[in-house]
Amino acid sequence: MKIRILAFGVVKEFMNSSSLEMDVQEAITVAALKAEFEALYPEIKKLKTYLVAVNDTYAGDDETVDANAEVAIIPPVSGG
Amino acid sequence: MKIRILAFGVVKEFMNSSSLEMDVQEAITVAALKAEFEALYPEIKKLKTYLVAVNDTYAGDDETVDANAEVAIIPPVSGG
Amino acid sequence: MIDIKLSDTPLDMAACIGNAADDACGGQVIFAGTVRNKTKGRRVLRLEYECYQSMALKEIKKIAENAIRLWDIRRIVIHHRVGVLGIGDTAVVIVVSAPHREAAFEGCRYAIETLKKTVPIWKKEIFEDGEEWVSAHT
Amino acid sequence: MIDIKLSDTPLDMAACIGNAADDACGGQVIFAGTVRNKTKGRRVLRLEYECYQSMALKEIKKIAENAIRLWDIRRIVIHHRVGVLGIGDTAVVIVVSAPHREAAFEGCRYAIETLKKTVPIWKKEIFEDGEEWVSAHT
Repeated sequence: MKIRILAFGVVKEFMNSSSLEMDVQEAITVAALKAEFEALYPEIKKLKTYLVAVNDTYAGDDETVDANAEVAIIPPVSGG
Repeated sequence: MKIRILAFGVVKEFMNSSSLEMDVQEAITVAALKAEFEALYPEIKKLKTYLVAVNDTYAGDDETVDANAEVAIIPPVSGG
Repeated sequence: MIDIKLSDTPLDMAACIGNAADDACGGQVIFAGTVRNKTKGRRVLRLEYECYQSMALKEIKKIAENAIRLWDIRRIVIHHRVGVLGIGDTAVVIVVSAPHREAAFEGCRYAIETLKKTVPIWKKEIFEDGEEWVSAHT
Repeated sequence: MIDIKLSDTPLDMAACIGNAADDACGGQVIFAGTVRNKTKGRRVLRLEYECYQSMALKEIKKIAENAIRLWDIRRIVIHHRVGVLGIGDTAVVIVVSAPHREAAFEGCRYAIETLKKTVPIWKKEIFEDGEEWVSAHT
């Protein structure tokens, strides 16, 4: 299935794009998605940490992602 | 010697005046002054507590008061 | 920078905030004390504040100086109102500006807590059915 | 009452304060985060904020709801700026109104601490000699 991944901040910068379409297996877990993303963009491993949000909510590694989900890569936040 | 005592808040109210002239012995201590004031105005003893300021500064019981000092009776403060 | 004031006219919050602006500061914490419509369930009509002016200014100045000494604070503004205040009116504004927010929070809280303990200002609450000097009696 | 906003135009501090006014409240604590002219000694020219808008609003709302649940708070306003900010500009305003000041201080501090940890907003510092996404790298 194809999923759309949103990028922000430093991630958007090294991706050179604010979003990405990735072709992944059905019902992929967040952990597996992170591994595929890291393979595509090794720069992400230089970050202090990063999280994944699914449908506007922080998602744990075991959660699965379906095709309609809005997925976002969340580098360390720095609001305020 | 005569000293002038300033009154505020609840003290001013029960004294019915914002100041008082008291005739006291030379170099009276704050403690002795409080005793004389309490004798004149027993209502002060109903307060939760009260302090004495000499020349704009909180004064301890052992301090002495001279004739030119500005003395004030400070009932519990409630600013803010 | 210290800016202190006792005022018998309404406090100007915007001016207080402006006076504390500082390009080297990343955080500003402001406390505004306002007149509540009720005290322990009794309806308040108004408050009357009075102060021992010379000493109050001296004690407020001490608080501001101590805050700057105790925390990494660059500016502190403390303005207190006196006279008759209605519901919703602002009795005190404290603005603390610091390079980092922790100092601003700590300094601001210290200032209001200490002000309430040491500064010779008194308020009388006027209720529908009586009046009372706050904190005077147990 | 909760009032939250992400804004690409300057924040209106007076409006934030006004929106939090409440006759049942005796204390209002305000935090304003402003752009500092230096970070670790390096001169800052400007900041650029961006956010994941839908999620940021959701996370800010959670903070406001939690603050009201955890403390006796009646109103909370959280406005955050996005876009390009110059030195001295206000990036965030948080106003918390409560019957008593302790809750207002605790709630306001909780709100800014949590916002800095959970809300998907990012800032890039632009220095004279480079730029950096704050907190991104160790």
